[in-house]
Order: sequence, then C-alpha cells, then structure tokens
Amino acid sequence: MGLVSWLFILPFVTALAVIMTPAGRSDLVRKIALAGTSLHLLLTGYIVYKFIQVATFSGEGVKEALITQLYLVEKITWFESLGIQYFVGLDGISLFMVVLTSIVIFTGILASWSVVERSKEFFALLLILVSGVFGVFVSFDLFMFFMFYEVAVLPMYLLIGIWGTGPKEYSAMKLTMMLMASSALILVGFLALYHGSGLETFDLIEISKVHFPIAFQNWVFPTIFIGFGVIGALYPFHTWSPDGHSSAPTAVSMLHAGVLMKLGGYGALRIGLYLLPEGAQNWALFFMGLTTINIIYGAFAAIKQKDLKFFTAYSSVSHCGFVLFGIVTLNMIGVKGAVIQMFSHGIMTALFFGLIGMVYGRTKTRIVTEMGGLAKVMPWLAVCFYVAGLASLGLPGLAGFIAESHVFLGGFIGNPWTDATTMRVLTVIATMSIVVTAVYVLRGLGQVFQGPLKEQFKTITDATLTEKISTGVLVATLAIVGLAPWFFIDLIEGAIYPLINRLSLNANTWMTF
Amino acid sequence: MNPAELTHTIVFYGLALVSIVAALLVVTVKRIFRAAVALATVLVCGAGFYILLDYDFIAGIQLLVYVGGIVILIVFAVMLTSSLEDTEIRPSKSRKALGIISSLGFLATALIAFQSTSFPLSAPTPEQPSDVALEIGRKLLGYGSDGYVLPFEIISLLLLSAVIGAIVVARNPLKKSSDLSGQSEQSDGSAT
Amino acid sequence: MNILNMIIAPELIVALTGFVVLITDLFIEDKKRHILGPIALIGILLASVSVCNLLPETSSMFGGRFVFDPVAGWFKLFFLLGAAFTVIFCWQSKAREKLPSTGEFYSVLMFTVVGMMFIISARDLITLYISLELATIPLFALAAWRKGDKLSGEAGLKYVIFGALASGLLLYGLGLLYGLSGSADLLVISQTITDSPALWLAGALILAGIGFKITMFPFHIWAADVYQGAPTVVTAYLSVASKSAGMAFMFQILFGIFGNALSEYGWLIAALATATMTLGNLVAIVQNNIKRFMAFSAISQAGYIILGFLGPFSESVPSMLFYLFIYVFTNMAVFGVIIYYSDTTGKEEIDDYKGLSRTNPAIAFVMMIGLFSLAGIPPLSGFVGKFFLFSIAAKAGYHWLVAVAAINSTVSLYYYLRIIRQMYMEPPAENAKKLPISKTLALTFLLTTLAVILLGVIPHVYETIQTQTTNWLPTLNQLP
Amino acid sequence: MNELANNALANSFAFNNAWLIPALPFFSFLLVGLFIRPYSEKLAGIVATLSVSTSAALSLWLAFDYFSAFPAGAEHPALVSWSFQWLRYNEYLVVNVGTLIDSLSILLMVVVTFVSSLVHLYSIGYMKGEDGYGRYFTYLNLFTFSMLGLVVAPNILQTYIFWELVGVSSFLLIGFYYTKPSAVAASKKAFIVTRFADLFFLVGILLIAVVGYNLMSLFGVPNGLPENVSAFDFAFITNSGVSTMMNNFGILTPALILIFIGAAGKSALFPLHIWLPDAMEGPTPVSALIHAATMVVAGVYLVARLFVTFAASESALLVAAYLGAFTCIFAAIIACTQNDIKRVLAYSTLSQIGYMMFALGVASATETLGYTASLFHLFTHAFFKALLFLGAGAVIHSVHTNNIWNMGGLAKKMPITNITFLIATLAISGVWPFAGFFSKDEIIAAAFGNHHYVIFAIGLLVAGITAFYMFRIYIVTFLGKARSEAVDHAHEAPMTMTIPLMILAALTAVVGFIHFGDYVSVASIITGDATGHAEGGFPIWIPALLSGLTGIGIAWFMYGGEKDRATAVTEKLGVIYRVICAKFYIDEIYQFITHKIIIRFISTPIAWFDKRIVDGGVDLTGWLTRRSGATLSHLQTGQTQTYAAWLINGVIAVVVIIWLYAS
Amino acid sequence: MSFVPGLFHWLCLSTILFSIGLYGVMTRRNAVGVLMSVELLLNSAAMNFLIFNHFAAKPFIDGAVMALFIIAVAAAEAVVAMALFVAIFRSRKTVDVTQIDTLKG
Repeated sequence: MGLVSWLFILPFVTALAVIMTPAGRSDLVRKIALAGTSLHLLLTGYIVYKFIQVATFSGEGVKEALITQLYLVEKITWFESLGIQYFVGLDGISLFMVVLTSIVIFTGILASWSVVERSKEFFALLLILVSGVFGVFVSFDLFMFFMFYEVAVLPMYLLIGIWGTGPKEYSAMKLTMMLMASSALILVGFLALYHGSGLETFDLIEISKVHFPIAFQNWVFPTIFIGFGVIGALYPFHTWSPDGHSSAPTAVSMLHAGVLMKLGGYGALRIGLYLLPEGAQNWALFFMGLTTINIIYGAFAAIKQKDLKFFTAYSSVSHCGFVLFGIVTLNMIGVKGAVIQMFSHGIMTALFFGLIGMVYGRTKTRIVTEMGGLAKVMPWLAVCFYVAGLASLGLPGLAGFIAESHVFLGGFIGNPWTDATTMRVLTVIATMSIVVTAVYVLRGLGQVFQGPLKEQFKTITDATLTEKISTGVLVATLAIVGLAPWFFIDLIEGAIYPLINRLSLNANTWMTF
Repeated sequence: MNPAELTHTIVFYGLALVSIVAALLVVTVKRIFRAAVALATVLVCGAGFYILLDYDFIAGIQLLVYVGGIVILIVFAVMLTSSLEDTEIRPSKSRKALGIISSLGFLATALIAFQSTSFPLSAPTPEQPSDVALEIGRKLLGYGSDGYVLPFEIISLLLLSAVIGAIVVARNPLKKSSDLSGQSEQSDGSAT
Repeated sequence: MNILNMIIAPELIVALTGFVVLITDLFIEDKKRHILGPIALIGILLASVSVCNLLPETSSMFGGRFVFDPVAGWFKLFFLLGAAFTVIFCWQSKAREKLPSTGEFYSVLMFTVVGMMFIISARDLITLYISLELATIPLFALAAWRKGDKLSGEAGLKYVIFGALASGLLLYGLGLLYGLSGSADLLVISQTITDSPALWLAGALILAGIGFKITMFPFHIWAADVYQGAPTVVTAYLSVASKSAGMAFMFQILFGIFGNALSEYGWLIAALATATMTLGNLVAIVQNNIKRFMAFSAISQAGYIILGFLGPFSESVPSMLFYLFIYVFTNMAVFGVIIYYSDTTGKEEIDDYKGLSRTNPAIAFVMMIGLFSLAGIPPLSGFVGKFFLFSIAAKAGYHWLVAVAAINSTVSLYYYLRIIRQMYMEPPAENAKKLPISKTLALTFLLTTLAVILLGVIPHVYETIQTQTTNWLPTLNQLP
Repeated sequence: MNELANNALANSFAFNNAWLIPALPFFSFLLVGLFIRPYSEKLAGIVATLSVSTSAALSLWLAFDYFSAFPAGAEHPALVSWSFQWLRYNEYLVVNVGTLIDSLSILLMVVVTFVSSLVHLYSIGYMKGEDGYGRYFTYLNLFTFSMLGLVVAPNILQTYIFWELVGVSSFLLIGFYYTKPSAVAASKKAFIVTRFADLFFLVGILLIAVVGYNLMSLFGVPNGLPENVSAFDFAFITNSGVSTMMNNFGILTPALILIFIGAAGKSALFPLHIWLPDAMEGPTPVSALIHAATMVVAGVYLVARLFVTFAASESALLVAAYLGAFTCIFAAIIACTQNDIKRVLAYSTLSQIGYMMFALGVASATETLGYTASLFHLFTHAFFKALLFLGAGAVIHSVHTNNIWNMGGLAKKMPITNITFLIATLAISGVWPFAGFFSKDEIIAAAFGNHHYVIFAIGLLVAGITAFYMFRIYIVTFLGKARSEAVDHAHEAPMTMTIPLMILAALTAVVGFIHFGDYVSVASIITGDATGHAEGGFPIWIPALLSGLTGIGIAWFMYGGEKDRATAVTEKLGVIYRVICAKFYIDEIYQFITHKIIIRFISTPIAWFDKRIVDGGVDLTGWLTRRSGATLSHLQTGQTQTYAAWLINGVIAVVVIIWLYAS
Repeated sequence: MSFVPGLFHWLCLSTILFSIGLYGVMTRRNAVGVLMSVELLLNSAAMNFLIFNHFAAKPFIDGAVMALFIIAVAAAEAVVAMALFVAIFRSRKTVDVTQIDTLKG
C-alpha cells in the first residue's frame, strides 16, 4: 500500500488494535489510541515533506492548468466493468485538509482522556470515523468518495447516542437522518455525473474532461451543493448542528465540528465547482445570499445562547457560512479564503469544544450564567479560550483573520458572471459579522471567565498535562497559520488554479485573477 | 345452420345456463353441503363443455378426478370441520358490495379486452387428430422438443410433497394436552 | 454418462436428498433424529458443487425444454444457499424454535428447492407453471408446520387462500398468453405477441402472480401476517428463497416474454418499485414485532431489486444477481440472530433486544453488521449492491427514482437504527445473561458476517457474475 | 533627494534595522509573558521597562540620523527601510510587512516609546503589591509593540492589522482588574465600539484596495512607483494620479469617510466616544499611556498619513473638521461637571483630540499649516496629558479615592506632584512658557488662516473652558482645606513615580520652543514649500492667551475662596447642569440600542425562529413519516377476504393504468 | 351476432365462471366455501386453456396437456388446503375466515 493509503488505513488499524486489547486494561486503550494518532501525525508530516518536494505549485505550467494535478497517486482497478477504481492522491487542498484532520484527531484523543465508560468502543468508533474522513480527503474516485463520506457520517450516531448528554438519542437520530438524507442528494448528483459524462468511469479526473450541457449542470449543481451544504451547515439545513454538538461528547463534537463539517465545503468545492462550472455561475448569487444569511443568522443566534456548546455550535454555523460564501464568490481569492477558513475554523472549533469539554469536566455545568471568574482558578484554559475566541472574531495575527480577509476581498472583487454591486452589498453584510462575533464571543467568555469567582468553583484545578498539550498544539497551529501564512498559501493557490480556469473556460470574459 | 351446428349451439347454451346457475349457488347458498353438490354439478357441466370441444379424454379425466376425487375430498372436509346442518351466517353488507363490484369490474375489463383484441385463430382444419388421448399420452412422456416429461415428473414431486405436508399438518397429536400452544409440542419430539 | 456433469444433475441430487432424508427418518429412532440435518446439508453441498462446475457454459436438454445457463446457475446457487441456511437454523434450534417432524420438514424443503430450480430452467409455460406451484404449495404446509400454534395455523390459512387465488389469476393470465400466441413455448410466445388490450390484461394477471411471490406493492398484503405467524425458520426461508424464486419467475416472464416491450413499460415498473419501497419502509417504522418488521423490510428490499428491470439489460442482470446474492447472505445473517435469540429467550419484540450488546457483544455485532448492510451503509456489501442498482436506474434516466430510492434507504436506516439503539444504547434487562451458542451456529454467523463485509470490498465476485451474465438476454432468444 | 543624504542614512545603524524598535517590545512580551512572569514578578517589570527604554533610545537615535540626513526645512522623503512579503492575495494585492520611515512616523515613534518607557517606570512603583503584576507588564509590552507596528506600517492593511492588535491590548489592559464587573463591562464596551468602527475601516480598505487593483490591472502600475507596488501601499494610495482617478470614479470620498469613521472610533470622536470615559476602569498608568498619549491619537495619525488623499477629496476633510470641533466643545462642557478626577482628564483628552482633528480638517491641499499644528499639538499633548494622568495616579495612589471632593489641601502633603501637576495644568490651559500655548495657538491660527471662522471661534472658547475645568480640579484637589481624613495620612509618591513626573514636567516646559514646522510638514501642492509657521498678520496668540487667563480667573473665583460659590451657580443652571452632568444621556441611549433593540428584537427572535420554525420543520418531517407509517399499517386489517379484494382490485388497477397510459 | 358459439362466447362463459369464483373467494365466510370458489377459478382457467387450444392452436394439444396438469395442481392444492382447515378447526373450533384475524397491524 502506498504512502497516501496509509493515511486512512492507520486509524483503522489503530481502531482494530484498540478493539483487540483485553477487556481489563482500559487505560491501555487510551495509550494505544494516542500512539496511533501521534504516529499518524508523523506520517502526515512526512507526506507534507514528500509533497513539497515533488509538487510544483507556482511554476507557469500551473497558472493555465485546466485539470487538477495530483501527486503521490495510487490507482488500482476495483470494479473495472463499472469503471470504479481505488484512486487515491493528493493536491494542495486535500493535503491541507489532511493536516487539519490529523491535528484535530490527535488533540481529540488527548481531550477525551477522561472517557472511562466503555472506552474501547468509544476510541474504536472515533478512529473509524476519522479514517472515513481521511478517505474522503484523499480519494478521487466518486464511488470511493461517497463510500468514505458515509463511513465518516455513521459512527456519529453511536458516539452521540451512547456517550452523549442531554437529549442524546433525539439529537443523534436527527443528526444521522439529516446527514444521510443529504448523502441521498449527493448520490443522485454523483450518479447523474457518472451517466451524464458518457464515459464509463467514476474517475474524477476523467469526468472533469467532459463539458456537461448547461441545462444538465443547472440541476446537478444545486443538488450537489445543497447535498454537501447540509453537512456544511448551509442556512436552512443547519438545525442538526446545535443539537448534535450540544449532546455529543467532547472529542466527538471536536472532530465533528472541526473536521466533518469541512467535508461539506470540500465536497462542494471538489465536485460542485470543479465539474460543473456553468452551474456554479448560474447559482452563485442565490447561494451567496443564503450563505450571507448563514453568517449573520448564526452570529445573532449565538448571542442569545446560554449553553456554551450551543454558543459554539451557532458560531461554527456562522463560520461555516464563510466557507460556503468563499466558494460561491467564484474567484481565486474567495475560493482560497474558503479553503483557509476550512482549516482555521477546523482548528478553532476543535480548540473551543476541547476547552468546553475540559471546563464542563470541572464545573459540571455548561450554562454560562452559572459560571464566573474562572480565569483566577484555571489561567491556562482561560488564555486558550480567549485565543480561540479572538481567532474566531478574526483578530489579525491568528488564523481567522487570514481566512476572513481573503473571503471579504474575494467578495469585493467579484466575478464576471454575477452583478458586482449586489455581491459587494452581500459582502458588506457578511463583514458586519465581525462585530456581532466580537459581541457574542466577549459576552460569552466574559460571563464565564471574568467577574467575581463563585464559591463552589474555588477548588477547581487548572489543565492537566494531556489537556495542556492538546490545547497547546491547537493554539500553536492557530498562531503559526496566523503569523506566517506565506509558506502554505501558494500551496493552496496551485491547487485552485484549475478550478478557476475552468470557470472562465467557456464564458466569454477571461477571468483576471 | 345445419342440424349438427344447431344441436351444438343448443347444448352449449343449455350447459352454460346450468353451470352458471350452479356456480352462483356454490358461492351464495347458506348450507355448505349444498354448495358442495352445486360445485359437483358445475364440474360435470365443465366435462360436458370439454366434450363439445372434442376433448372427450380430458372430459373423462375431469369427471374421474375432479368430480370423483376433489369434490369427495371437499365433502370430507365439510363433515370434518362442521356439522351438516349449521348454516353459514351471511357476509356483511359492505363485504358483499365490495365482492360484487370487484368481480363485476374484473368481468367488464376482461370482456372489453377480449372484445377489442383479435385472437389469432388457427386455420379451421376440419379433421381432429385421430385420437386425442393417444396424442396426449405421447406428449406427456415424450422426451423430444415438444414432450412434457419434465412437468410430468415435477407434478409427481408436487403431489408427494403436498400429501406429506397435509399429513404433518392435519395429524392429530396423540396426547390430548390441553395447552395446544407449540411449547408443549416439543417435549415428545415428532410423533412418528 | 457421469451423473455430475449432466445439466439436470443438481435437481436430481436435491430430489434424491429429499427422498433419502424421508426414508432415513423412517428407520432411525427418536434420539438420533438430529443426523437428518447434516444429511440434508451434504445433499445441498453436492448439488452446489455440481452447479458450480456446470456454471460457465450454456446447454439444454429435453429438446430445449430445460436449459442451464449462467443466470440459471447463479439462481440455483441462491436457492441452495437459502435452503442450506434454513436447514442449519432448523437443525440448531433446540427450544422454542424446534420444529415438529423435522424429517418431513427437510424433505418438503428439498422438494420446494427442486421446484425453484426448475422455474429458472423452464422454457415453456407448462413446466414454468408447474415448477412455480411446486415452489409454492408445499410452503403453505411449511407455514402451518407447527400445527398446535394458533398463529402458525392462521398464517397457513391466509397463505393458502391468497396463494391459491394468486395462482388462479396467474393461470388465467397464462391462458390468455397461450391464446394470443397459440403455443406454449416461451420463445414462440415472445416472438408472436403484439400489443393488445388482452395482452395488457394477461400482463396484469401475471404481474399479480409475480407480485404475490416477491411481495410487490399491490400484492404484498399477505406477507406481514404470514411472516409473523409462520415459524421463524420458515419465515427466513420465505423471505430469501421464495423471494429469489419470485425473481427467477419474474426474469423468465419479463425477460423471456416481454423482453422487447419492457423499455416502453419502464414507467410502470418504476411506479410499482416506488410504491413498494415507500410502503415497505414507512410501515416498518411503526412495527414492534421483529418478524413483522423483517416482513416489511423484505417488502422494501423487493422494491429496490425491481429497479434493475429499468436499465439496459447487459448491466442490470449482473447487478440484480449481485444484489440478490448479497441479500441472501445479509437477510440470513439477521434472521439467524432472530431465530437464535427467540430460540434461547423466546422473545420476538424489538424492545426485547435491550442491551444485547452488553450481555453478548458478538451476537449484537453480527446483527448490527447485517442491519447496516440491509440499510446500505458502506463499506458493507449492501451499500455496494444498492449503489449498482441505483446507478442502473440513473443510467435509464430515472433520476427522480434514484432520489426516491436514496431517501427511502435513509428512512430504512432510521428503523434499522431503532434496533441498534435497543441493542447498544439501552441498558440490559436485569436478568439478562450470556446466551449459550453452539459451534455450528457460531460458524454460520461468522461466515455470514464475513460474506457481508467482504462481498462488497472484493471485486472478483461481482466481476465473475458480470462476465458470465452480461450477454444472457440475446442467448435467451436464439436457443432452438 | 540628494545622494549625500541618502548614503548618510544608508549606513546608519538605526535606519537599517529600524524594525528593532517594534520588535524589541514583542520579544520582551513573549519572554516576559511565557517565561519570566510565572517565576519572578519583579524581574518581569524590569525586563519590560528595559526593552521599551532601549527601543526609545533607538528611536531617538533614528530621529537624530534622519533629521541630520534631511535637515530641518528640507523635504522629508518616506523611505521603507526593511520589508518582506507577508501575504500575497494576487499579484497586485500584496501585503509587504515592513517599516516606513518619514518625519510623521519618527514623531509618533519617539512619542510612543518615550511616554511608554516613562509609564513602565511609573508602573513599577504604582502596581507594586497588585496580583497579576507580571501579567500587567506583558499586556503593556504587547500594547507598545502593536502601537509601534501601527506607526511604522508602510501599507494600509498592516495598519489595520496592528490597529486591531492595539484594540485587543487596550481591551486586556482596561479589563485588567477582571474581578470587578464594571471593569469587565468597560473593556467589553471599549473593544466592541472600536470593533464597530474597525468594520467601517475594513470596508474602506477593501473598497480602496479593490478599486486600486482594478485600476492597476487595467492601466498598469502608475508611473513613478516601483514595479512591485501593491494596491495596499500608502505610496500607491497617496499617489496624486491614483487619487484623482478614484475621485472621478466617485468612490474616493465615500472610502475616505469610511476610513475616517474607523479613525474616529479609535480616537473616540463624538458618536463613538462613549468607551473612553469608561476606560478609566483600568489602572491609571494604562490610562496615561493609552488614553492620553498613544492609542487615541492613532486616528489622528491615520488621517495625517493619508492627508494628501484626504486633501484630494473635497468633503472628507470638512467632515473631519466639523466632527472634531463639535467633539472639542462637547467634551469640554461635560468635563466641567465631572467629579471623578480621571473622568475629567478623559473628557479633556476627548476635547484635545477634537482640537487635533479639526486642525487637520481645516488644513487643505494649499494651506498645510493645520497639518503641522495638529501634529505639534499631538506631540505636546502627549507629554502634559501623560503628566496629568500620572499626577492624578499619584494622588489616587495615596488617597485611594478618585472623587475630587474628598481630596483638597494636598499641595503640602505631596509637593512634587503638586508642582508637576500645576505645570501640566498651565500647559494645557495654554499659558505662555509651556508647550500647550504654542501648539494650541498654532491650531487656532491655522483655523483663522483658512477662513474657518466658526471653528476659530469654537477653538478660542474651548481654550477658555479648558483652562476653567483644569484649574477647577487643580484648586479643589491641591489647594484649600482637606475635605476627608484620608488626606491626613497622604504621603508623597515613591521615587519611581516622581521621577517620570519630573521628567515630563521638564519636557512640557521645554518642548514648546521647537520650530516644529521645519521638521514635520507636508508640501503644499501649489507653493511646494512647507509652511511651518503662521507668518505675520494678526498675532493670534494674544486672544488665545487672554481666553485662557479668563478661564483661570473664573475657576479661581468660583472655587478659590471659602464660600463655595460653585453650588450656587449649579442651582441657577438647574436642569442644564443635570443634563451635562449625566453626559447628555448618551450612554443610556447606547445601552438602549444595544440591549433592548439588538438583544430583544433581533437575536432572541432569531434564536426562537431557529428553535421553532427551522427545527420544527425537521421534526415535522420526522413526525409526518411516523404518522403515515402508522396509517398505512392499518391497511393490514388481518381479514383474508380484504386481502383477496386487494389482490383482485390490484389487477384491475394495473390493467386500467396500462390502458390509460396506452391511449 | 350469430348464435353459433364462437371463441368470444366461450371466453365469455369462462370469464363469467371466473368472476363468480372471485366473488366467492371474497364473500364466502366458511374456509371450505372459499376453497370451493378457488376450485371454480381453476376449473374455468383449465376450460380457458382448452378453449384457446380448440380455437387458436388446433393441430397441437398443448392446451389439453396443460388442462390435465391444472387438474392435478388443483388436487394438490385441495389436499393441502383441507389439511390446514382441519388443523385450524381443531385448534380454533371455527373455520370462519372473518374471525381468524389475530395477525394484523
């Protein structure tokens, strides 16, 4: 098996190892899971190193490319009568997402150090979920993509249902049903692509060589965009996220909000925009309106929330709105912003949910008004919480600003197919979210960490070592991405050129970058 | 209309009338035993029809097997499951209505369908093959492309398994255990 | 002529096993009755071996009346597989699920398998009808096998009446076909019939016969009551083997007779498929009895399989066969657990599965894998099978139908998850304890779970079916 | 730009690594914050102060080098000494983080580093014994770093980045005493109000950048600019060709107004001023540093940096002028009625910034005197306002109360603070030898010079009012008899606190005499030369000095004597007094808007809508499927005969459907 | 239309018998009655085959063979059905189809 396949086989193998451990030794289970994920971190690092060596992402061949250039490719025929292959590879975007997932699962395992009840199944399911997510990010065959997508979605049900809190069955069932219904839409889209392309293959690269008729694109693009939008918390379909996250255990909501919601953005980009450019052009304005509501709606709803997890869930609804907003701006800067926002929001929400889990572990309550003045007793967590909060409101020097500035700039520059003034008006409305985000972040964190310390919280301890490492790693990533964006930006840019070139391939005006 | 055709038509309509009345009796008469008798008359008229269609061998089989065997079997069943006199209570009004509507509906659709399709009639060759029975016998055991030895074998298996099944289901258990539920049945294994 | 390579060998072997079991049953005492199961199994094994080495070629006997081609071969394997599982479950069930007079049970079972094998190989109306009746009438008796039990009796009664009515209608339809074409040979019929109202009536009547057999929408009403009433071993057999026989019969009719007209009536099949799927899924949500629940799940699965008749036949025949193959394994895995659980604890309600994962995790895992495969969750084979079927419907242009089918499989996931919720999320009842399991049953569960997981991932299974059966339809029409 | 000057500067150490000036506080922020703070608090204070003072020395050295290379009166070029490509959106939108050195940035650098090091020194004494001592110095260093980063930014996006960082560090510092709910609320209010203004600033930047980008992609890089210039760079924005083109596109004025709103938010001009008085919750040295000398002048700096573009668009400067003037008079009036010493100083800062802003506003492309006057006032104001705050800090430190009415008679107890406070009060009132006189006089002259007679009148009036309220608090706190027993055991502040006071006092005395015009000025488009000084004509300083002295007189009259005539006057004013005292109820209006309207009428309905309608929709579909499942299951009646009916009618239905379809 | 019984007349006869059989299945309350109606159905189907054989496939006699087999199948069905009715009668004391409906929902 080549290097890239190990990305999703390693978590699976760790899961098996976790299941195989003898029943008595529950602490051994956590250690194996940690070993597996740290090994995975090394693997990702090595792959990034190999990728940078072999990939060219700024030469002039790249600017005019029309087909995504993949690296470290492995291709084995699977069902060759139907044209299904085991087709795995990496390009700028998926590498970026792989790094994100690897970091989030590593910190996720650390953050769930205290899960004791049936920990074997918990860690096994978590790792299977992650191997599904890795599978999605590296597979370039529609059938495999869909298969891993559903593998990623299903363990959520058991994870929330068994280890969750509050109305766990209801929210687990609602979450699974909405995500599976969305995968139904995606399935229709994929099969339409498979048969619409005329050539007998599920290979993404081959299908991208076909120019689909406009009418065909006009109905397939919204199906796929909405299908992926549901998991990317697109406006009317986001209701599963607050319930799902608030009753999910810490590591699960870290993983889910951090990584699974990015599948939506990634899928819309990789399948929707890449294969159906004209469809994207016709629908861009509609979805831009929807995502702007998404951003503002999520932010305003977050102000009112009393429960910390609901508060973060609505904030991630608003931030995921940025991702989809960036995609429908249809220009290089906007789409690049969308990808960076996927990464930065992934890290941010993982940090948020991790910290909430740790605070909940100590104060046994998530209601904001019941807590107060915790900064005195747990300074480390308070600092990390504030870093996450400031990153989410887009403070320069942290990852949030880089992504948001790209998205706003992309929105302002516009594209030749949508009318510029409406696009700019929508972008201004979206920019207003930085104020609303500031309001709810500071309101929430102020109520929890500042103000006089309540009696019963006097004896709380600060972060333990594992918690320090996990939050430390996430904060460091936010800072690195925020302070030194230049080294990975052109890595993404190289991967986005084909998408943008295809947009103007058949349109009359040639898209200036 | 030469005399042969005339008798043919008269007999046809006579038999048709009798069999339809008898069929109506089968489905409507209150006492089940009378229904069995009506069924017998329908089958006999059926045999008559077969003779009209020049298939006297089949008519013979019909009389022998159908009327002789199956009707007698039904009579046994009637006696075993209820006393001769007890009458069957009338079906509810709505059930009767539903029955009439569906059956008439079916009749209407079928007749309209037959009305409007022209069936490919085979050329009216005057002479019938010398002996239908011989022909049938040759067909039944024929191995060739037009023989039906395979269904002949299969029907034998069918009859065998039907009989076995019937015996297992209808055998009355030796012990008169009050609790008839399956639970107790297990204790003594299958009664040979 | 060596008996094993005669193309009628499989049928003969199975019939022979039937007789052997019947006769040995006469001569052994009560205590040794449990050896009958293995004898039946050996017979089935022999038959499948002979089917396998006959598989790739196509040849005919009795002057074209009896044909053995790859599709028939695969169908025979499905019947044998279904029968094998039924025999194992009947043989292994000790307490509540133990059937009276097992000797007769096995022989009648064998005879029905022979009937099913003849359906797919028949090439004329009479053989087709008689083998269908052989495959159906003994089932009436099987359904009522546990004569003491009221429910089993009622199930048998309903099955007899409904079955007799359906076969009456089917017969009337076949009569019309015979009338319209003047001959009893399927090939001749398919070449002579032209579109006429009488043909539509004949088609509808035959559809009734088919619908009864594979529990399609307007004709599925009997399924729930019979599945619930009949002994669980028979229900398993009904849901797998009888449904495959129905599919075999549908192949013969739709491909054999209406082959060329099929594409025009695609909309009818699409409508029936939608109705069957949706009804099966919706009603399954509110079921509490596990057997009745499996009945509606089987009805919805029938809805998915019919999708295959819409698409181009070179691709749809292999996909349908592949889906059936997976369906046999998955359904038998789930029914195995149901039979085992009701055998050891005597409970049939969904809520009785509370906390199964705590008391015996292995059984719960087998059940979960089976249910997830039925729901079509990757990477299990159920998903792969469904994906290929939906892709056929998409190729035929019925995108709306693919959407409906996908939404239906999501709804189906809802009620499969209801059981998994009981097993994994609810705390076990107090007196729940680890249930004893025999080695053979454990082996069967292992086999089914492995098959369910590996069939989807390993491509060779689908590839072999595909290569052997793509050009089946044309060969169907030029045999003498 | 002659060669000699260029190479003289080329090899000067200070110029080449000017980036050290902002970098030093950053490194010390990391060092102190992460490592030193947990171990020893004292060391943290010392290291922090040392780093800021070294960067102060460096900036002085840089100033010396720069002005020796470009002597006074000559033209002062803007040179980018060091920069690297931080973020590349596309080839015309590139953010090169670096250091831009010109007279304006040097002025600000000197002021910021100097005042910051004094405040650091002062805080060592002031904050002794407080818990979170190390944390305080880390925040202070972070603030100094971000302020310096803002000042040296060569492009507008880097300004925005450090603008935000300044906002965050002020949030942290205001909320230093986070156990006090009022401090938490104040810090939150400050951050949100500035963040609201930054929204407009960001939109302004986006507008200019995108239009610039379109221009460059259509017409290429304007001549006279380096090849790799980006649409964000100040060089590009202030380029006259570019601004004229943008003007006739009609987007220059709206963009500049947006940017001005951003500046107004940070410099707390009228509508967005509410956060500054509350910011007094933070420790006093913080108020001294942030709310006197540095952060609040960032807005003025920004307008000064873009002065050429502002001048190119007609109405942008007018808006600045009138808003500045109004804030000036508005804040001055309120200052007269406040009882908390720090609130008074806060409002006085508001009014002085109003001065600076309207000084810039009255300047124009041709008459650039206002530009120099405003920056001169910024320079002098930094010193005497910092002195006032530190003095007030010393007083509060010893008397432990902010309310001036329970102070009084402190002159004897705290002689040094008294004298230094007096010098600063004289300076701000515009009395001759001290700095305030020169800079304020120049502003009024500029207003008069550019024929803005209304603003000129306001300037004069406010000069008087300033003198009045400053002397009011001086007299009440230092002279007269002690009004509470706390005053008895008041004692002089320790050495570390009095030394900065004395240095600042000396500076306020001396700095007025610098010929500011030669150093900091912008060439007027027409005459080409910088008009540093108001030449000849009517000596404006006379009326200015007179109004100052009258203000002092009135204050002496009302508060000097034993009879407190002040209460008499306030009764007569009655309701007017109460309105002013309540700061024109602006805070309540904001409170109403934010809490009542936003929380009640927008976010609650959205949260409710989300729960009921959108969520309800999903649950409805779930309920619907279950309901239809139940109804369909009733079709299974159990009656065999109905099943038979189903079968037969099924057949009939199929035939009929085929028939309908076929026909 | 002429009185001589052509194909259509015969078909009318067999369809009428068939529909009466259908009516019987739907309304007869006694299980044995239902069985009798089923016999009617099968008998009319057999007649149908013979009619078509006589009119549409004269020289061949496939129809007749089919009729024979139908009689055999009818017999088998009757056997199983009767056994079932007897078993049910023994356990429930009634063969009234409308009362045997415990399995529903």
